[in-house]
Amino acid sequence: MKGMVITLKHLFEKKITRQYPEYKRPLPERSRGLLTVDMDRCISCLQCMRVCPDHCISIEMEKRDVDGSGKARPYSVGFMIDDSRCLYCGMCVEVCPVNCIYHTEEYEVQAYDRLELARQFGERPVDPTVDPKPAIKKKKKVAKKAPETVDQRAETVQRAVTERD
Amino acid sequence: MLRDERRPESAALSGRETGRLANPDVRDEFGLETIDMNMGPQHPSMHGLLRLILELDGETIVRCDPIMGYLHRSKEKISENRTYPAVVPITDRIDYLGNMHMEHGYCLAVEDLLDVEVPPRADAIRVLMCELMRLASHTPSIGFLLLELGAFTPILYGFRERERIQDIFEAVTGARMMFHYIRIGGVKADLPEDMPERIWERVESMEANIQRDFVDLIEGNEIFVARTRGVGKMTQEKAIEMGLTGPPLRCTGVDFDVRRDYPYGWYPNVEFDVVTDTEGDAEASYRVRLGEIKQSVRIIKQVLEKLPEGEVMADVSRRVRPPEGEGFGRVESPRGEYAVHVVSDGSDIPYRVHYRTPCTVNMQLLQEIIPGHYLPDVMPIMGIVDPVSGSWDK
Amino acid sequence: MGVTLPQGELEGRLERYLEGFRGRHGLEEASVAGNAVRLVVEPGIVPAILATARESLGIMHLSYITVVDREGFYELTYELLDLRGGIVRVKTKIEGEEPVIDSVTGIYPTANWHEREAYDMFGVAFKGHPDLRRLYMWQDHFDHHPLLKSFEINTKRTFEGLR
Amino acid sequence: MGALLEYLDQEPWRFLISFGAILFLSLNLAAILTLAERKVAGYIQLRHGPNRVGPRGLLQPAADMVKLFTKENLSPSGSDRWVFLAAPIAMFLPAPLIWLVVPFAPGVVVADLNIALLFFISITSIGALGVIMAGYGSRSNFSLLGALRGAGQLISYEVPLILSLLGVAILAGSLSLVDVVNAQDGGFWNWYFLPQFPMLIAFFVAGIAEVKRIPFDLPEGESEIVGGFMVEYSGMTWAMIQASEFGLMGLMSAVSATLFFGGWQPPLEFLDLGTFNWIWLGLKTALLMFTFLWIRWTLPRLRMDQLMDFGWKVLVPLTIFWLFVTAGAVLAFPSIFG
Repeated sequence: MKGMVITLKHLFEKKITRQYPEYKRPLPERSRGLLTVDMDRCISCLQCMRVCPDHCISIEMEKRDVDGSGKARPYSVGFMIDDSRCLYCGMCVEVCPVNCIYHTEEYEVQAYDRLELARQFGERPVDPTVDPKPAIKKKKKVAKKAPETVDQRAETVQRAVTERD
Repeated sequence: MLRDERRPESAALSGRETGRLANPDVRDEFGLETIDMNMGPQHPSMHGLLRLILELDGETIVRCDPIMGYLHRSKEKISENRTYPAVVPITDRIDYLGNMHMEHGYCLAVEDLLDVEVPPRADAIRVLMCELMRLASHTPSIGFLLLELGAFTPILYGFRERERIQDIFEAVTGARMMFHYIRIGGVKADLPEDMPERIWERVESMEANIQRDFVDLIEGNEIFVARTRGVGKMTQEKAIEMGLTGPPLRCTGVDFDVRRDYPYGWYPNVEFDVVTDTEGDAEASYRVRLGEIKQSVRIIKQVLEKLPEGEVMADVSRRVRPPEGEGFGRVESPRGEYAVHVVSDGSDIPYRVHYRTPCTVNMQLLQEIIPGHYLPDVMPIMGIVDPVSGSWDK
Repeated sequence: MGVTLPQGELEGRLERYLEGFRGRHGLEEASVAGNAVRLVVEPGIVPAILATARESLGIMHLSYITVVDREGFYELTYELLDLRGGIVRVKTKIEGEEPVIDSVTGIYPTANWHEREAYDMFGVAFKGHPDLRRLYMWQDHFDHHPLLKSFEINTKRTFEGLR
Repeated sequence: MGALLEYLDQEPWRFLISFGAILFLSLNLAAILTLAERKVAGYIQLRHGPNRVGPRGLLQPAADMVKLFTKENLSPSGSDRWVFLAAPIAMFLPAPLIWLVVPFAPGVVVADLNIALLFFISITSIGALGVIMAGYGSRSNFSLLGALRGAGQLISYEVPLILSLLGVAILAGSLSLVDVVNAQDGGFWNWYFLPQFPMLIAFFVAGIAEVKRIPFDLPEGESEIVGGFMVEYSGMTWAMIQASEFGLMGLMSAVSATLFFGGWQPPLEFLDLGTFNWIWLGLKTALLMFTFLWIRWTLPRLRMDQLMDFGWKVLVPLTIFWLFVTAGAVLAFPSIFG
């Protein structure tokens, strides 16, 4: 019966639930929401593409002389983040040297079609259905035959490249 | 030839003398037999996707055969295709109610491989976060035990406590559940300034809430006692034989706790006592979990009092490339002993990662203990194990 | 009623375990590292080793069985804990395509599901196992063992039906 | 206009109109109770109940009704269609029927049966029949288990229900509810809940069991057999079963209010409101309904064997013992107990 008294006390207590659509909780500053890219600062070093565990960032890089300094520097023409695969692990944000990719406070990520979730940032849209295998330069450290997984990965890279051209 | 003998036939339960009836002598002359019932994958109190093929003789269960694999994402295969740091977000998703412990276990294994020395402040923060995770995992699990007995209210009080701790996690790590905070060699970032006071006050208020909402609401309740006392009773030998660890083992009286017997991280310079009980039934597991909440609060306070200074990340290169060999990590997660065995072949992709998740082993309890109980007793016995489907399915 | 756990100081215990094993069976290699005793044995005498560990040395807990698919052979590791800080790792190698080894469910009943998982993932058959079925994968029409290196995952992204 | 009213006062029309009003009353009571349950559950669990539909959620029952009307009610292939469809009707039947004998205000009662209590008991057992028909009709493992449990529970809890009524019948000297309420006039000190307190407890607990609510929730134990006998129902048929559960709950609290808390009798003499006394009946019933909801959201569920033990080994002896006590008291001091 002791329990009954407690539930009665709770009946008259102030409610603690937040009415979500009307009241949106202010997120703490470290919270990892949707990713955005600040395109003009991007030096197209493809680091984020390499480190992303889910291969959801895919960049099409071109050598282009942007600011007339005569030297053609890498410039990312197409930049796509595929939110249907993104894990919000934050590794790309940590690895970016000029930290032009960062988290926003936005967390309502939904769309009727999975392809809509692939957001484009550069001039040219990048096809989200191709797995952007990052070009990992594999140093054959181990003299003995490299384990199968590495071959398997190299072979799928060939397949991806042929598929894309 | 050997190949065929090894391949048993399909799901029809192979080669097992099935004790057909509870007391065959009485029932046989009436020609009654048991009903095969499917407590199927989609069932409100199965803690996730689990299918129990139950053979019922009236209300008593004659035989129970858990079928798992509905949430099997094969974390081990995924871990074999990612670089070492990229596997950490994967381990988060194994036991999604004890994420911090999963990360901690994997990072300990890789650090054992790299034999890198984690700075003391990182160790202290890791233990602080793991104990907060234990609180955030035990409060709803007590709520689940009661939800399955039919009391719908305590689970919401449990989740109110968990919500408050998740706010702390979000402020420190950036995410509410999938933290990706513990990294190989340390911790992603230091605690924000006001965090120690905030944690202290939150933990203080939690003890009072737990006392009022759980202990008073449930302790003397006759129906709760009637439904859980003596249900799923285990002796110590039986528990050890089944390889149980964590609260299910400690509720039978065996005081094994990885934090004390295989010390890791900051635990040596924090004292706490291992909560054990003697009964070995559902009510004992409730008491053990309640005791562990109090112990975790005690540990958190000790860590907060003497939080060491210093940086939080050892100098580990971004491209972790451990030497060839094996690394072992063992952690006490809220559900039991969680061990990670990493085998590396020198490249920056792990060659083989084996996760020993506590729920995979604790689920054998269902196969051994359930026969002989009533149908509604399946719930409190599941409450002893308090499994998480991501953890038993890996 | 209670379970007695091996007492005594850690190093002393590890030495005692080492002597206990060396006395009974020929071991390829045995060493003590940190808090772990490493044994490398032939597959045939694994049940005997585990039996001595359980009965005479009182090591009660089998933590897990890891199977590693090296080229041409499988490497099994049995991790035994004595719940008081000591670890015994028994390693064996099984050659050939059809890995078969005796089951230890008789000695450590907890090995039941570990072996079922090893069978499901690697195809390692355990003779004498009471109920060797697949643990995770669906029972019939699936003749592969997913964790083998030869089982290739395809990373092609399927978007049919969405176009 | 007056002539029309007299004409309508004759027997066939009077009964039809009042039965329509009672049907309207019990259906709306069931609808409002669904909202009340969700609101009380929310407030106990520190959250607001439904507050999206209508001001503070008041139109929620209307929204539920529209949803349930438009939902397709399918029946499992192997099921026996007629038994499957007849079950919700059989379960809903007792609720409006018993309202006929409950007196609302002095002289205002649909049918003043002089064996009202006997009528009440016999009609509630139809509900038990409905549960078995529902479970058997839908031909699935879970519902069969629910039906067997339901049968066991409902029938075995009718015994304490009946025994606890007899105490009141002895004191009031008649089986008709109107006489029971008249015998309890004067202040609340001569209501029957004071001399018959254990009987009130037994009646209330057996009432909870009859209405299949927690802690006697076994026929419909969600966490074990997922909705028990109503697992195969959806749409209007499910709505009828829900309406029957809430209608019976409202009815049980109304009957216990009339029996033990003096029906429409005002608690104090000067509070008498003449023909508006039904407000007191409403207040008392609302209070008892709240305790139904309050118990539902606090206590866990009993197991089948514990449920039967509690019924037979605790309630029945208690009621029989208290029956002898009241009978003895009436014989020993005829003056006090009239």
